[in-house]
Amino acid sequence: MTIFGYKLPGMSSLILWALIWEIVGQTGWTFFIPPLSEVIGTLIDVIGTPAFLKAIYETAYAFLAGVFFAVVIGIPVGILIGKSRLLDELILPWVNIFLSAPLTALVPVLMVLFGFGMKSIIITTTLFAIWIIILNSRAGVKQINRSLVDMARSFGASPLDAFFKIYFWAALPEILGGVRIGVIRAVKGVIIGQLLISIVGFGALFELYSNNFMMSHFWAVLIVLFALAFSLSEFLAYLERRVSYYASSR
Amino acid sequence: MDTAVSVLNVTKNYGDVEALRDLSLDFPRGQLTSLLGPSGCGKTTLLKIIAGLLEPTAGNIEIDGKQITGPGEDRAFVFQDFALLPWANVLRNVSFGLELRGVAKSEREAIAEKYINNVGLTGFEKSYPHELSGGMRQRVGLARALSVDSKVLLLDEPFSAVDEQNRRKFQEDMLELVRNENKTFIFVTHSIEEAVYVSDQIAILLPRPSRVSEIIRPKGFRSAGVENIRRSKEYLDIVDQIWASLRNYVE
Amino acid sequence: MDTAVSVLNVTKNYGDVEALRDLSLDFPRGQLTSLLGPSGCGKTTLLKIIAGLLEPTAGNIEIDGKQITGPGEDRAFVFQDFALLPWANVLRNVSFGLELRGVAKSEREAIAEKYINNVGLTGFEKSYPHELSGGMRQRVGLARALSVDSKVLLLDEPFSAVDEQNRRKFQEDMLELVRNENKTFIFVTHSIEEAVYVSDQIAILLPRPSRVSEIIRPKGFRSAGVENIRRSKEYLDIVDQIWASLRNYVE
Amino acid sequence: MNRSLFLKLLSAFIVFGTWELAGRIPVSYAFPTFFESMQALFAMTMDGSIFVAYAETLKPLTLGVAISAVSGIGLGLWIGLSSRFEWLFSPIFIVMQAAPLAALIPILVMAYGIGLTSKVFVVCIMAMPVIVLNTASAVRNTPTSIKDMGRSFLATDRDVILKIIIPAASPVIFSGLRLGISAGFIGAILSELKITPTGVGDIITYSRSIADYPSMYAAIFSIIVLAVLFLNGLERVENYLFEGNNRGYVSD
Amino acid sequence: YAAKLKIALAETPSDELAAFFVALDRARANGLDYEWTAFSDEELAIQAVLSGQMNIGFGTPYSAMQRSKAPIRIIFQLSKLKFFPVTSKKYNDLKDLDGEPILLHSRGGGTDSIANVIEDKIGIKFGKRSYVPGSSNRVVALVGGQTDATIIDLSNKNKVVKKFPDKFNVLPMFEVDSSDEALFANLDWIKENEEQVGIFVDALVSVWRDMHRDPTIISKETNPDGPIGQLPKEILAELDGFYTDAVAGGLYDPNGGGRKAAAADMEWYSAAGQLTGDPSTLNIEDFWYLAPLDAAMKK
Ligand SMILES: Nc1ncnc2c1ncn2[C@@H]1O[C@H](COP(=O)(O)OP(=O)(O)OP(=O)(O)O)[C@@H](O)[C@H]1O
Ligand SMILES: Nc1ncnc2c1ncn2[C@@H]1O[C@H](COP(=O)(O)OP(=O)(O)OP(=O)(O)O)[C@@H](O)[C@H]1O
Ligand SMILES: [Mg+2]
Ligand SMILES: [Mg+2]
Repeated sequence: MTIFGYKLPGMSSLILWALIWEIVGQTGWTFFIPPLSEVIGTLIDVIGTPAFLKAIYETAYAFLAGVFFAVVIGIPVGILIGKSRLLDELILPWVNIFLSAPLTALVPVLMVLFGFGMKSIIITTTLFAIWIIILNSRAGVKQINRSLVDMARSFGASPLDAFFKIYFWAALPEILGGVRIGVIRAVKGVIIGQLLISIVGFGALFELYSNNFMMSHFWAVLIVLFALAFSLSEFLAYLERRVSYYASSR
Repeated sequence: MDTAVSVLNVTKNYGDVEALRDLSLDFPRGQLTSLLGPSGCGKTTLLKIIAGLLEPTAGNIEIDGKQITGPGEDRAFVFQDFALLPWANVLRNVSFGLELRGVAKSEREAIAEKYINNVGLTGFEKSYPHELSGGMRQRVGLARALSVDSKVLLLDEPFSAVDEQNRRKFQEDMLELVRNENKTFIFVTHSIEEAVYVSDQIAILLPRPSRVSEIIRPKGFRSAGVENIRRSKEYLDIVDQIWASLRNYVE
Repeated sequence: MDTAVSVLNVTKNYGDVEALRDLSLDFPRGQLTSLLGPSGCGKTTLLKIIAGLLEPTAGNIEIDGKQITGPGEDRAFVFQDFALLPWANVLRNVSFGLELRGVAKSEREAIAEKYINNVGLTGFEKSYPHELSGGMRQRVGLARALSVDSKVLLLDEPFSAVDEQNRRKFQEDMLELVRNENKTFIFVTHSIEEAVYVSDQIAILLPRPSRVSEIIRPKGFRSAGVENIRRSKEYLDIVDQIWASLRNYVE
Repeated sequence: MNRSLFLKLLSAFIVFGTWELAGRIPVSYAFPTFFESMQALFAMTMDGSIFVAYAETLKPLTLGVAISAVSGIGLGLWIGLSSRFEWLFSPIFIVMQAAPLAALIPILVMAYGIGLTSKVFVVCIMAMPVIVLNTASAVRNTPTSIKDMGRSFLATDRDVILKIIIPAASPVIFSGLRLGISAGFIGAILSELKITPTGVGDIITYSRSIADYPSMYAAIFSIIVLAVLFLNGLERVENYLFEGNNRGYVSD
Repeated sequence: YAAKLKIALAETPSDELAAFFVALDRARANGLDYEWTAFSDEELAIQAVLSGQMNIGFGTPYSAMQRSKAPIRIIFQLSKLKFFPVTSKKYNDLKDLDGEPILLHSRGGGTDSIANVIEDKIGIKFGKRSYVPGSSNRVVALVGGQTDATIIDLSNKNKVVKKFPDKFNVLPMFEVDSSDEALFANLDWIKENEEQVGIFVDALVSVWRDMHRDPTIISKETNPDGPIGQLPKEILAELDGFYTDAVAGGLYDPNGGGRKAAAADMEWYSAAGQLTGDPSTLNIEDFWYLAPLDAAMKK
């Protein structure tokens, strides 16, 4: 957005929201929402503690691994089911099922299959992020301009060439949109995994703080989490803008 | 006569729509054959079948006597709707055919550069398709097909959006390729004049379901030169003759 | 003379690319004006500016003496790239202009039906754009523009993909609209012959940055009838004259 | 029998077969076989308890999903169209999307109590962000050439949105909608697990606490079936509304 | 040879688990090698032990023992079902709750059975029961005015009393001996690892006994680098207070529960609907494995 001809950076509206938060907190409307300044103070206090650093490490590790798998599996699967009727008919119903399965319900099965460690948490994270990536890639591929596919084939593109040079790029705006949303969901996924499976990392902190009504600690962790989500989402939004030049002229 | 491409009893249905019915046609090597026919009669369909992009419902295609099973290096296609990669600039688009054939980057860009120059787009190498005019886009597609140097060229209304000046240049270039490099052209156009001027053989197609109704082999006009041909009586006669027969079939 | 549309000192830059520079041109009411110029010279740009789709960098457009501020009911556009709605069938696409003007469904479909028939697409009302051939798509775009019955029609290479037979029919239809309904046509084509045959006035544009280099008012050919005109000496002379001047400017 | 149905049945057979086998090994005492679960489901159907439960669960679910779908698409359009609005509101949805809902439930309970309102809120928080964000990015990618066409035929802003942008964006909007709605299902269950166990959530918690795993799996199974049926219905709607957008598969 | 003992907690380490971790530290000193994983609830911990991924779990898996026929046995009672009816100022006594709505954890859960027993003993009938899982969530509902009566655990009761000293009443409750949290394990595994189980139960009994003598030993013995020592200082500051209250309130049985607890459990969980069959006919040996506890008590 531009104000008086000056272009405001993307997330600068957060300052506005932070201000509202501070005001609400100061009014003491509810003890659940302490003023932002207090939260920041707490954050500065706790951020260097070993417990906090360990939680960040555990969370970041599970998150990054989960997103990695969601992306490298989700995009190819989405593209493949978008272009092939057979695969779509085979896989889409299951995508729908996993999509709508309450993950809490899958947790016991996951635990049985993968144990309680990092592995299950990573898988939960992946399960949160992957479906939107698959569905968006599929949607992107389904509206591909057929002439491009024909063109690539007529110039002798191998299936791999077609995949990387045509389908991927043609669907890229949708894929990036999907990855962006998937990544944000993964943030939630990693926390839910840490709450549902074994209580470690940020999940453990949330549980601890909210059980003990330590609201400013609670919000401090949330802020760190949101910062993570925002910076990733902004980075991906930047990539999206990089492809917007052709997104609307496909 | 040496046949480069033969279409043997090809039928093509799209669901209920019968586009081609039992169509057979030979394309002699080193010659230019034009396909003339009403809009929607199945010219693009036929070209795509020859290119190996569509499966015919019945019949088959032979190239050098061998039945085709799909697209091949021996054929290059110029698409009616250009089919440019919107995310790639002109240079990448033109060199894309070579890229798919595994030509090294520096080499394929040098070749692409040459063809970009040929179609008059020097200076636009870094532009993206959405920054080009219709005719410029069409020329990008043309340059891409020419750059892969295939033996058979399938051109689907390749000059429809370019100006007269460019069109004449491309016609000459095309004729030169036929003459000097023994390439086989299969050329779709709606301009009877153009067909008469450039073709060794003109196949007139019936409206859907399409078959070949007539094959005409105009000759001797090229030597006269573009400038004068329009005033030549034989030329005008043959144009009128084709026009008459096209109109007949349509009505 | 009564001027329907005037272009006053219009300049248009796309970033660094200067497409139009200080271009002025009048379009007389109830006449057909053709724009002829090399590919990429800015014809589409000019049409879009007249249509109110693009803002000129400088200068302005007047219609009936009033400066325009955006698109209006008085103008209808045929797009070079057809611009069909891929999710809508032919009937919906053709009636889309009327739909946007709030015409009731049964009425607009009746009108659309008529124009679909006019452009020879009867039987394809329920087909989607991706099931049509290139020329058929173009005709859908044509029917859509005709159906809204605007006073000024902006046609960007409207016949480039249709066959000779249809092209001649559309030319006659267009001339009839000029004659009987006093419509004003602004017509982009690359065919000098076509321009000479249908136009009251031909504006020849220079290559980018574009200005009008010459205005030619061919006359008297229409009465002779399409069949004979191609053999008329005056016709051929004027075509040659335009060709010569186009070629001059390009080189 | 048509091919598509056959494939569906085949893949269902494989998956349920694997389930049955896994239950028989058994992989865990807490993992019932497919048939046991189906028996439990049958029993619940016969005594009607499942219908009573769904009558309860569907209230927040349908309400929340309806609110999210309508206002989610509306907000998404707005965000996609106006950079000012995007600047102001897209952070909210990113926050909502990333917020660990389970941890926030106390706040909801505090603000909206333990009744229907907070459950509807949970469903909305789950369902809305993905609908909003997907719609917004789809709107930004609408082809310029047909937007121009619309404008030249005098489309009002409303026309452009309803007749050009929405249909053009519909594949991506619908994929967001699908995801949002299924997230809504999860939200409904989550709210019944975390706020107050009623309806299907109650069957799940209760049978879990008495270690009646077949009933627990039966309840979960039923909600998944419902969600899948609903999503298939949604796909039908999409294909019906925007038939021409379905250009089939490249593989055909 | 002794593999690492894998313990499944049913909640995150917090003040209530401090004593347990002190016992773990003592056991380690005696050569027990262990690791722990925190699960979000008891059911998950039970499932983890059932499927053999964890050795020892937290919770009261009576219905799982009866239904799944898995050879699971309880070896130690960690804490008793100490729950507190907390209400707004509207009510002063359990009798006042006759016909009144009440907020509980979940259908068939611990607080639900407490409500059943209250009804039995006091001779009242609660009105509509609604459910909100999690004591802290019920506190929120109470504070937020969503309910006037609920039943919560000791730690949350203390927080309510401290934060809102005169807004709520804690109603007097009768004694309950049955278990809230117990340690359980697979019988086959116990038999294979008698020695480890022995060390562990010994340590627990010793801490539980010491704690009864002096509740502050918990905070003194807490390892500052362990999971409890890492908790925020606000929580650590409460440890002494919490354990003093807990010991005074009889939350912990210095004898590890044993037969008395087992008998109470049979009674209680039958009443709560988690066990089927007449409580007097149920065989304690099918639910408890008492050998390690008996051995420890002799020391
Ligand atoms: N969006 C754009 N961004 C940058 N440059 C553009 C854009 N649109 C057009 N141009 C440039 O403006 C010039 C004129 O384009 P325009 O489409 O008006 O040409 P035209 O006369 O219609 O050509 P043609 O006959 O090939 O359709 C071209 O050189 C083109 O590269
Ligand atoms: N994918 C498709 N699905 C259904 N029908 C199709 C499809 N593609 C083409 N057709 C039909 O097949 C017929 C032939 O189409 P084709 O594109 O080959 O015509 P064409 O001769 O190239 O026409 P033009 O000169 O207008 O480009 C048309 O009637 C068209 O409606
Ligand atoms: Mg065609
Ligand atoms: Mg143009």
